[in-house]
Amino acid sequence: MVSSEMASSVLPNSLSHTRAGIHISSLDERILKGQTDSKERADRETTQEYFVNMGPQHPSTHGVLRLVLRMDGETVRDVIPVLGYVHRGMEKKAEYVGYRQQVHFTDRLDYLSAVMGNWAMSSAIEKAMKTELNDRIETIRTIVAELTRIQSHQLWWGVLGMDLGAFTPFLYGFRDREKITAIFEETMGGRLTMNYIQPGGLMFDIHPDFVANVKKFISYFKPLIEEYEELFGGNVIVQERLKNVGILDAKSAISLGVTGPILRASGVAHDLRKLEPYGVYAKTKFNVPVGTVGDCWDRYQVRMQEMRESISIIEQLIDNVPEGKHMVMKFGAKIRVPEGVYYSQMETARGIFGIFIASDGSEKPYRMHFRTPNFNNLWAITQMAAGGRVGDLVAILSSIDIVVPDIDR
Amino acid sequence: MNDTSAQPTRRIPITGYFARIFTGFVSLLKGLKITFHYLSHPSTVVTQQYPENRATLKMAERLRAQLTMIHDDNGYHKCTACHICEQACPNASIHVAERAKPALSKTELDTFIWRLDSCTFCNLCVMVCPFQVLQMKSTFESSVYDQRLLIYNLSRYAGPTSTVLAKQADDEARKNAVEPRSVYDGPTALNGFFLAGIPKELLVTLDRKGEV
Amino acid sequence: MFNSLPNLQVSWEVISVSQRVSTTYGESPILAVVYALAAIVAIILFMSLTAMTLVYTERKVAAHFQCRLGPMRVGWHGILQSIADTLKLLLKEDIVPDQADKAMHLFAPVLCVLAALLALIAIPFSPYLAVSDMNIGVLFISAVSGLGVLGILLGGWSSNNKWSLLGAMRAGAQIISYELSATLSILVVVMFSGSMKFSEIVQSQDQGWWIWRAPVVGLVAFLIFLVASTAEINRTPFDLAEGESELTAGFHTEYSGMRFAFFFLAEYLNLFIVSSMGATLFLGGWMPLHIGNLTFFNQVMDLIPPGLWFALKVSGFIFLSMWFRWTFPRLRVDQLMKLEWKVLLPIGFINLLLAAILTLSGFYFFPGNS
Amino acid sequence: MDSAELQVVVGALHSSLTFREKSDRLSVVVPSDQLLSVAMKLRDSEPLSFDMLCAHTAIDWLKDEKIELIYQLYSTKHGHHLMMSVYVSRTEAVAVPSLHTVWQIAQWQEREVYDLFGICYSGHPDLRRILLEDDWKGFPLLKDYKDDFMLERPW
Repeated sequence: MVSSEMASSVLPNSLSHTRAGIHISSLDERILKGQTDSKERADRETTQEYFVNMGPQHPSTHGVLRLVLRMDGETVRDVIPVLGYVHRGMEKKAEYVGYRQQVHFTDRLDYLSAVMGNWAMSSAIEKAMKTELNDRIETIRTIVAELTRIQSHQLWWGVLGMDLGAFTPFLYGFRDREKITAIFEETMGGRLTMNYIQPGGLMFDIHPDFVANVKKFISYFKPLIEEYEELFGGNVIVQERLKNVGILDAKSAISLGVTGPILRASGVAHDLRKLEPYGVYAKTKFNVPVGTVGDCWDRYQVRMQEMRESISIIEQLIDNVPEGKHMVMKFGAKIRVPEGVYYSQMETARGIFGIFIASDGSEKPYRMHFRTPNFNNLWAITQMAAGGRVGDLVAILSSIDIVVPDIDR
Repeated sequence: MNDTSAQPTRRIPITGYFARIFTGFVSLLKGLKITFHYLSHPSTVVTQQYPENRATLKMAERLRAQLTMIHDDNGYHKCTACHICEQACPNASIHVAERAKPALSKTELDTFIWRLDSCTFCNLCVMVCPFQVLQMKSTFESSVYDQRLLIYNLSRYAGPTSTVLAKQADDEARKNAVEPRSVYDGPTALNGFFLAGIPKELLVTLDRKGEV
Repeated sequence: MFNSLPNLQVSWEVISVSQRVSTTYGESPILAVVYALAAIVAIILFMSLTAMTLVYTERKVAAHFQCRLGPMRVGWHGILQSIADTLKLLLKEDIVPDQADKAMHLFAPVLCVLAALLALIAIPFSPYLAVSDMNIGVLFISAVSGLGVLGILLGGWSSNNKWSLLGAMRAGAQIISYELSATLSILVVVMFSGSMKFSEIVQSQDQGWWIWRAPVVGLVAFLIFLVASTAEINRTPFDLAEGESELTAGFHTEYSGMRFAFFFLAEYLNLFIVSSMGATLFLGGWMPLHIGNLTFFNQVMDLIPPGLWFALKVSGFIFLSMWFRWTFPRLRVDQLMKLEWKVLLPIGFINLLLAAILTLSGFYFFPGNS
Repeated sequence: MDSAELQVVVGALHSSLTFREKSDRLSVVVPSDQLLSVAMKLRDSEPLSFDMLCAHTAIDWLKDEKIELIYQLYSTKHGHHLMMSVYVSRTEAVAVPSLHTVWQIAQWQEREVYDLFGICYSGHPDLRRILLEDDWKGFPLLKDYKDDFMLERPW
């Protein structure tokens, strides 16, 4: 490995202008060591590669993510993600507050699957304390989690459209997501960050209109998925843009620790809802959609199919929500997790959200680590985007469906 | 490491040059049909004209947009300044300033300071309150031009302190002094400069935030 | 009852402003100057009004495609929104990047507008309303609208921004490529009508528009022209030069204030010019809808004034363009080139060949009359 | 494979491995000099095949003067989990072998641990700060970390 200082002295000035150190690609390295063949060197001499900053202010980096691109004309040779623009020190903060206060931090990691984050944190605490929950709590949690998954995928669908240059899907996606946010607002009192699922149960019981509204939403949204497919998925331009773009094979996907729809699109049927069922997933019937090639089109298909599966899960559960209390733990009571280390995982809309707790038996965790799905998923882009065009890079980034605060924590 | 040759790629079936052009064309027409449907049906418009529709705008009952303290019709609240909400708050957005109540040798609530600027509306303060004095309301129009205006006093002035009361001539005069002068109408902004009763640690944060 | 209508066969005598100037010059030079000045003022007024209307229309149409309302605040249903926006853009600070090539950076948007303005000269709005009716009108518009790409290239290059440069290079490659297809499809009409003069092209469609009168080849040429012209004016699905999700704003990333407004103006003027080209060549321009020798039908159609016909056709064309923009995603840069060189150009060539055969053999609707 | 069976198989990998109690899953403690070889075996041996590194983090045990590195392993083939920990001294600078050759994602997860705990990984190709600024002083997740921006909670 060549150090960046050495590289900047050898390579043209344009290489050294990015503040963060530059990850030298294998070609550069071999050129520096004189190991290239004549063809490669000729390529290098005739075209000048350049670096360009995509972000932190860029419309399609979905927030303040910065990608340093090494480009050759329109072709992207290398992608170097630079993180930390929304690093808020969540893990440090978590050491200073009690367990109940941790839950609302998870809202602010992956804010598009906020409820699932709440659930992951609550269930991590519940598992550590060995709290038993009743069926009502579990059923409601499952329903709202699936609703969250749908709204997250709706947003992703819209944003994918916008990233590919079609603005209309973006607004259709938001329009339909609004229906779910309205349901959430009614029951949970929040639209984006709800802090709804609490250790030991739920913040509130469901609103009396909840069941009716969810049913109304399902009958509204079911035909719209087909419309989504017709407007966008069936469009020849979209197919051309997504097929065979950003291929990630199963082996490197696993090695890169990629989870969620991206891993499934690469052909690994890995879904915690099926493999290690939590909530009432064990009682429901659903399929895990799996891709074959692992390109953007597979990721598109997997997510669209997941929306349909989520609807089917909700349909199975919504008619018979069991009776019971919505909270089995006393709210005012301090939570003390027994001494030890605990790791618990949950399948959010973007992949596995893991929570690691190291407890010393006090009211506050000794160490709390959030294993966020987007952190691992993002790095897959370094493998997927190399060799594509800028347009491909945008499509790939969109098909990964990143949420930047979840990466930076 | 990045060997793409072994990966399966999606083969686009070559069903003929013109057939592909034709199917592509049809798929485009389908999309055009959908967008035209929405253009030709103005009833599908979902935009709400916000400031104009204020009169008819219904917010969800449970929407958490503003923390308030429940006061009864006479303007009294039940807060005992027990600090439980303050400790439950994850972001130190609540500060309960208390004062001595020598007549009962206890303390009582002086000012209930709530900082909207750092509040995350997690509802924990409401849930932990043993006397159910706090409440989240759906009044969401709290935007202001200055961040310092987002510091609120939730509690209504509850009359003079007991030391002042002790100086009153008789019970009748005391009763009159205690009676609230107006009905409670929600949190009042502290306007930034009223910072008495806020401990030094919080003032440090305020100063830093106040640079805006 | 209708039989008693007087014979409304209009002679369609074409007089352009430049003709008027030259004919009146001998008699009264003052009148000629007045005519010329009026034309200049009218064109400038027309230019700004068209662009503003188009921006407003685009926003409204886009909004309703997307289940929104669009501008609603300035004036009734936001009708004055464009004026407010123009004022805002004019009053905004004109920022020139420190490292930019200043002269070029300032000149580029002017060049874009200039190209669009020049093209407006040749457009026949109605038999009596065209600035100039030159005998190479079609060629003139093709040539002049090609100048616009120079402005885009200059703007992108002089901004000294990599995204701008990428956008400009894309625009250059794209416009030059698609110019070919557009010209090939225009040639079909030129061949059928036997002239490059707009008035003659329009008058040749007296018996019917070329889009249906030339069997199949007319329609194919129209479709190719539709695609190629959309690409030429950088609109979705071919807005790679701008490509806001890829290149932030492409060639005009570094422009603000009035110079940005100039690019904006040029974009919408180009939309208008391309639409009027399409309407004139394929849909008969100001010529009412005539079908061969159906005299009665033709007479009824003649009741609608030719200027209105032209406006209707152009609006239809513009609406189509907006409809595309708010439905389709953007192509990738290599797919864009593939579409041109592998699909449109071969089809265009074959189409031109067929059209030549049809013209020579006279195998099209109502051949005797044009 | 349940936890007890897994313990037998993992324990057979190397004699120096110990198992930790007070954990919700099987948790093996590996000496830092054996880390790379044990990790390779964990990934490659057929009954284990831990092919995914779910999470990598660290705990600063201030009282014991140790930092514990934690690797959460998962096998997509068999569906079992393993927690692997390595203790390194808090005071002396000891380099831990980088595991990016075993699991690619380790490269970035190690960067994060380096950023927040200051652990140096030997053989890491690109050990830079990842979340914090390049010129940040100190390693914030250490228990004795202090800086001017930190506020004490009022209670």
